[in-house]
Amino acid sequence: MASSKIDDPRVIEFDVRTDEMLINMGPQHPSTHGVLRLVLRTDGEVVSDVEPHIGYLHRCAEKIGENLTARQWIPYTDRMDYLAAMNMNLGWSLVIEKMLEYDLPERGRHLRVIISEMGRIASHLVAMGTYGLDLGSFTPFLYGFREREKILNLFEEACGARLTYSYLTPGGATADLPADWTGKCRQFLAEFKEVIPELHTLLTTNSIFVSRTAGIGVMSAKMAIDYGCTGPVLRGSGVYHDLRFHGEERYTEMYDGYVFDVICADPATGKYPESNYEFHGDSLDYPEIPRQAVLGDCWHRFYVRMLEVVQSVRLVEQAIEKYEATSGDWGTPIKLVQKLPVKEAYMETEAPRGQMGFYVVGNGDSIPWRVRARSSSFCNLSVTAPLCQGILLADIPAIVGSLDVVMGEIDR
Amino acid sequence: MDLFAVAWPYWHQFFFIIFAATAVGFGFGVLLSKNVVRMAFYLVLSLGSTAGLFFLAGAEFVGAMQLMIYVGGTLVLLIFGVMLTAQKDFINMDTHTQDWILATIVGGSLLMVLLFAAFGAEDWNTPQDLTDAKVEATKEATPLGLALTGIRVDTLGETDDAVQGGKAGYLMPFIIVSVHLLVVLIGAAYMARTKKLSHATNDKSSRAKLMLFKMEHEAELLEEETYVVTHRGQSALNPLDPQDDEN
Amino acid sequence: MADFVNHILTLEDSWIGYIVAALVAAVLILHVVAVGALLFIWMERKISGRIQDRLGPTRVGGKFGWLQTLADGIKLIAKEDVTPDLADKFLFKIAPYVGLAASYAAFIALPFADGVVGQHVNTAVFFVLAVLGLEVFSVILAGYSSGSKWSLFGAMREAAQVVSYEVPLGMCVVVPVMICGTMNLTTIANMQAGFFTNWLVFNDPFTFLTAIVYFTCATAGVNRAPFDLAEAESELVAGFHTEYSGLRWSLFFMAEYSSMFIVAALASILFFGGSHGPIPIADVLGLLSLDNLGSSDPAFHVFNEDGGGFFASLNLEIAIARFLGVANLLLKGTIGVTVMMWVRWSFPRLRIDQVMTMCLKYCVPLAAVGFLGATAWQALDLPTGNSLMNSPRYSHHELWTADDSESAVEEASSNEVQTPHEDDTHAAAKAVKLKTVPVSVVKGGGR
Amino acid sequence: MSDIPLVSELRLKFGEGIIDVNLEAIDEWVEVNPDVLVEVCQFLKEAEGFRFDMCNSITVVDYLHTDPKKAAKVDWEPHLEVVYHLSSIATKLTLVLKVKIPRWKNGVEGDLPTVPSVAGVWATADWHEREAYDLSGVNFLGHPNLKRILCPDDWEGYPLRKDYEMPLEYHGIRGR
Repeated sequence: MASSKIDDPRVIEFDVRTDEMLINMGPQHPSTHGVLRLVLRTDGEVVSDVEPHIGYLHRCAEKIGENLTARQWIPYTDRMDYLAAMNMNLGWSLVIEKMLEYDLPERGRHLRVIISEMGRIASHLVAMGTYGLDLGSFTPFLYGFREREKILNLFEEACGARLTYSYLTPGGATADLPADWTGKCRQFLAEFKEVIPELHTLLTTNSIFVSRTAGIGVMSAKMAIDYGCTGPVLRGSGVYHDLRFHGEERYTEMYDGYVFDVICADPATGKYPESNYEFHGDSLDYPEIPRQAVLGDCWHRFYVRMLEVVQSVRLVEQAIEKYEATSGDWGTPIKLVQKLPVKEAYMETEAPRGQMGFYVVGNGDSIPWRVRARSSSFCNLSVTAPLCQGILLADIPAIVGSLDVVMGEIDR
Repeated sequence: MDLFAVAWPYWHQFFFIIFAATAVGFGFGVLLSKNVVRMAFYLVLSLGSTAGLFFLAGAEFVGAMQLMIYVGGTLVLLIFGVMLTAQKDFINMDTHTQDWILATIVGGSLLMVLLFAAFGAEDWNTPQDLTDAKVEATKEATPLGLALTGIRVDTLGETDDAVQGGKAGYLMPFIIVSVHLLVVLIGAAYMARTKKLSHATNDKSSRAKLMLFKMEHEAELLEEETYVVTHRGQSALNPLDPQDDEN
Repeated sequence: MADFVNHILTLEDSWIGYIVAALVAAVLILHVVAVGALLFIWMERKISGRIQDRLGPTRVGGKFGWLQTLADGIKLIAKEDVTPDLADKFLFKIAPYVGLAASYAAFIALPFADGVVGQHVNTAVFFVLAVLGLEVFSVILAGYSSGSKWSLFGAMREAAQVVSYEVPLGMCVVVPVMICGTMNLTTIANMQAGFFTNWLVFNDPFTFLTAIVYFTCATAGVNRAPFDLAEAESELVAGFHTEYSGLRWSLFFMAEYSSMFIVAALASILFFGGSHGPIPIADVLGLLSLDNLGSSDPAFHVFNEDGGGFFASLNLEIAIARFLGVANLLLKGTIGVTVMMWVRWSFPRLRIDQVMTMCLKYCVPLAAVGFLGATAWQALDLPTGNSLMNSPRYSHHELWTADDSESAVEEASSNEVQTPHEDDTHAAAKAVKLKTVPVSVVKGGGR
Repeated sequence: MSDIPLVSELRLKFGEGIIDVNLEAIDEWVEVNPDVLVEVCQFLKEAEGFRFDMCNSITVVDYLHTDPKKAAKVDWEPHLEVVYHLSSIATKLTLVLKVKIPRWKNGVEGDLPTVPSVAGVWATADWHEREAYDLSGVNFLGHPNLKRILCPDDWEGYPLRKDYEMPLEYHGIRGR
C-alpha cells in the first residue's frame, strides 16, 4: 500500500496479540453457492484475508467441446450457469451464427428476446431468494421460488425441460412457442407485477437487511473494471455498461426497437434512471435508496438486480407484442453436422450474472478445433479477496451473496 | 392455600444432606480434577448447591443473589477465560507433590480456624432437639428493602433507644460501593479497548469510510474517467466511419 | 395434598404420601414444559408455513398434522446420539441437561393463577431471572466440548449476547417491581386484576416503553429471531449444537422453547395482567370476587381442611376461577411465543456487532429512561391508565405501614384488602405509612 | 493497411514488435511479439482514444495434429497461441491480441513455454493466467502466484493440450 501513514484506517493495531485462526468455510458450507471453499484467516471476529478455492465442479467442458459438433455441445452450455441456462444457450448460438454469418428471421429474434428476458427474471429471483437465505431470513426464498416455478412451467411448455433446456440453438430454436403460450405469459406478468412490491418490502427496504448490506463490500468503479467484473456487479458500482446496449452489432440488433434503460446509478449524482412507470402503464416504481447505502456496496448490487427484473418484465411485454405481429419461420436449427469454416469468433452476451463470452476456433470440420467459455462469475468471484479484507465474519456471506456466483459457470 | 405445600418433617434434612454433599464433593472435584474446563464446571455445581443451601434456610433473596451474581456472573466470566485459553497444551494442569504439601498446610490451618470459630458459637455446640425444627424465618424480602432506606421494620417493636435511635439504614455505603464499582468498570473498559480497530467493528459507516478511503487514494494514482458513452461497440481494427455510426 | 394422599391410602401420616405429592407436583410442571414444547414446535411449523405462503404439516396424525411433533420426537429418540471423538465426553453429555434444568427450574416460581404456583417464592422475579441466567452455561459447555472451531465460535457469540442482554432485561423487570412494591409474582399479577386498563402496560407511557424493550431483550436473551447468532446457519453451520444429534439435540430445543414460554409468561405477568383476563369473568360470575384475591384465609382454598370425600372438600367455584386464571396465563404466554415466531420468520439476522450495539446503545438507555419515567410518574402521582378509566384499583400493596395499634399486626399479616368502596382508596395505597409489624415467628405457609 | 489509427500508432511505437495484423478474420486480431507484450498492453490500457481497461479473457489454443496424415495437409507448424480478448468500457471498442509461442520451451518436452504475465496491467488477468497455466501449460513470467486453479494441485499434465493422456488412476480413482 503506497499510501502515506496519515490516519490510515486500514492499520490494524492490536495490543493483545491473539493467534490467527485459519478457518475453512465450504466447500459443503450451506451459505456458499454450490461447492465454493473459502479459506479465511481470522483473528477473533475480524477476517484478515480470504482465499477462494474453486474447481470442485470442474468437468472440463472445453475439452469435451473439442470432440462434439456445435449443436451437440449445447447441453454443456446449459450446465454452466444452470440457473440461467437459456442465456447460456443464447450466447453459444450467437457465436456459431456469427461464425457462419447466419441471419435469423424476425420472429426468431423476438422469440429469443422473450425467452432470454424470462430467463433473466427467473435467475434474479433465485439470486434474491438465496441472498435472503445468506442473511438469515428464510421467507423471501420461498416467495422468489414460487414465482420462479411459474416461469419454469412456461419454459416446460415451450421446450419440455425445467432446468437444462437446450432450447435456443444456433439457427433459432428447437421449436416455436405453443399457441396459447404468449397468453399464459401475459397472465404471469400481470400477476408478477403485484408481487414485485412485496419482494421490495421483504428485503430491499427492510431495515435489518439494509443495516446488513449498506456500506459493506464497497467496490469502486476502477476496482470493478480492473477485476473484470461485469453485469449487475459492475453496474452496482456505477459503471454505465450493459451489453444489450453496448454489445456487438449481432447481439444488440436483437434488442432493436425495444424501449428499456440500463440500470446504473450515475456516479456523480448517485441517482438511478427514472422508473417512468406511467409510460409503461404499470405501477412498478423504484423504492428509494437508504441513507447509509454507498455506491458500489452490496445493497446497490442487490438493488440493480431487482430493478433489472422490472426492466425485463417490460421487455417481455414489448417482445410478446412484436412476436405476435410476426409469423412464419422462427429460425430452424442448423444441421447437426454443420461444417465450421477455418475461422475463429468471440462473442459476449449480457447473461443475468454478467457478460458470458464464447470463443470458437473452427478448422473446416464439423467439430470445432477449440472452444472457450469466458464466465462472468469467474471474474466476479475474484473480487472477494480484496473486498473481504478486515471485515467481520458475518459479512462474508453478505459479500459473496451480493456477487451472486454460480459454481457451475466458474468451474465449467 | 399452597396446592403444593409439602411439610414432610424430614424434607429439611433430606435436602440439606444432598446440597451439602454436592457442594463439598464438587469442591473436592475442583481440587482433584486435571482438566481445566472440568474444574470450572465443578465450581459451577458447587456454588449452585450453596445457593440451594441458602434457599433451604429460607433466605430466598440471598439464594437468588448467589445464583445470579456468583454462578450467573463470575463463573460465566471464569468459563469464558478458561474456554478461550484451554487449547491443546493448556488443558491439563498437573500439580506437583510439593504444591500439594504446601496447599494442605495452608488450607488445613485455615480450615481449623474456621471450625473453631464456627463451633465456638454457643447454640452450635449444645445438642439441639431438631426433630420439629420448622423453618420459621419470615418469607418477606420487603423488610430488607425498607431497612436499606433506614426504616428498620424488624426492630420497630423494641423500646430501648440503642436499637431504635440513629438508624440511618445502609443507603450511604450502598451508594458508595455502587459508584466505586462503576468507576472500576469504566476503567477496565477503557484499558481493554482495542486501539485503531476503527474500520472493523464500530459504527456501520466505518467500513464505508474504509472503502471510500481506498477509492480516493486509488483515484490519486490514476485519474478517474467518467464512463458515459452511448454508441455501440465495434472492433478497433475496422472502425465504422463515424457518420454511419449514428444510424 | 400429602395428607389427602395418605387419607386415600389409609396410611397414618407416612412419608409415602409426601413423596407422591412431590412427584405429582414435579410431573405437573414437567408437563407444562413437555406439552408446551410439543405445541410450540407444531405451531412454529404451521406459522412459518402460513407466513411463507405454504401449508406446513398437514398429513401426520389427522387433519392439521398436529402429531407432527410426536413424529419428530420419535425420530429424534430413535436417532443415534453421536459424540465426536475430539469432544470432551463428560461435558458434551451433560450440556443439554444443564440447559433444560435451568429453564425447567424457572417454572417453580411462575404463578399460573392466583394460588396455583409451584412454590411461593417471595422474590419470584429475581429467582426466575437468576435461573434463566444459568442457561448460558449449557451453550458454552456445548460449544466448547464439541471440539470444533465453529461451535466454539457459536458458543462465544451466544454467551456474549445472553450475558450482555441480561443487563437491560434486569432493568426492564425492575419497573413493574417498583410500581407494585414487591417481587412476588402472584402479588404483581393480583395488582393488575380488574379490567385490562389496570394492566401495568397501560399504567403510564414509560411502562409501555419498558414492556416493548423487555420483549426485545427477552427475544435476544432467549436467542430467537433476528438475534439468533448462535446458530447463524450461514456462517457457523449450526453454531454450538452442530455436533449434537438425536435426543440430546432435541433437549436443546426443548430448553429453547420452554425458556421462550417462561419469558413470554413473565412478560404477561409483569405487564399484561398475568392470570387476569381483560374482563374479570371470575368476579362477574361471582366465583371468586376480586376482594379476596390472594388472601390466605382457608375459606378460599380449593380443598377446605375438613377432609371428607374428594368432591365434598372441593370449593368448586374457587377451582373454576383458578382454572380460568391458568387458561388466561397459558393463552397470553402462547401469544407471546407466537409473536416471537412471527418476528423470526420475517426478518433477516443481525450481525454480532449490531446485536451488541443494539443492546448497549439502544436497549440499556431506553430501559433507563423507562425506569426514570415510571418512578417520576409514580412519585408525582400522575393519572395512570387505571385511574383515568376510574375502575377501582385493587391494591394488595404490602403495607408495611407504621400505624402503632396492635391490630396493625393482624392487619398486615392477613394482608387485609382495601375495600373498593372506600373513597380514599388511592390515597391509602399510595402513602407508605409505617406499620409496626414485628417479624411474626409463625407465619402460615406463605400466601 | 496503415490507415487504421490503432495499427499505425502501434507500428509507430513498437516497430516490428507488432508482427502481423489480420483484418480478414471475423474478429480482426493483432499478433504481438511476446517480449513487448506487457508494454503493448500497458500502452493499450492508457492510450487516449482506446483505453482498453477490461481484459475479457485469456485463452490458449494448441495447434497440433496428433495423426501425421492431417499434420501434413496443414500449412502451420505445431505451436501454441495465447489469445487476449480486450474491451474498453469508455470507448466501447474491442480488440484481440495474439501471441504465438512454441509448444515446449526450446523443444524440450515438459518445459513449459513462457509468456510475460499481464497480471500487473489488469488484475483479472491473475485468475485467467492461472487457468491457462493449469489447463494448457503456459508459464506466465512474473505472475504473483502461478498455481493450478481448477484442477487439484497435485494433478499432472495439462488437459487442454491436444496430446494429453488422461492419467490411469488418481488417488485410487480409475482414470481410463
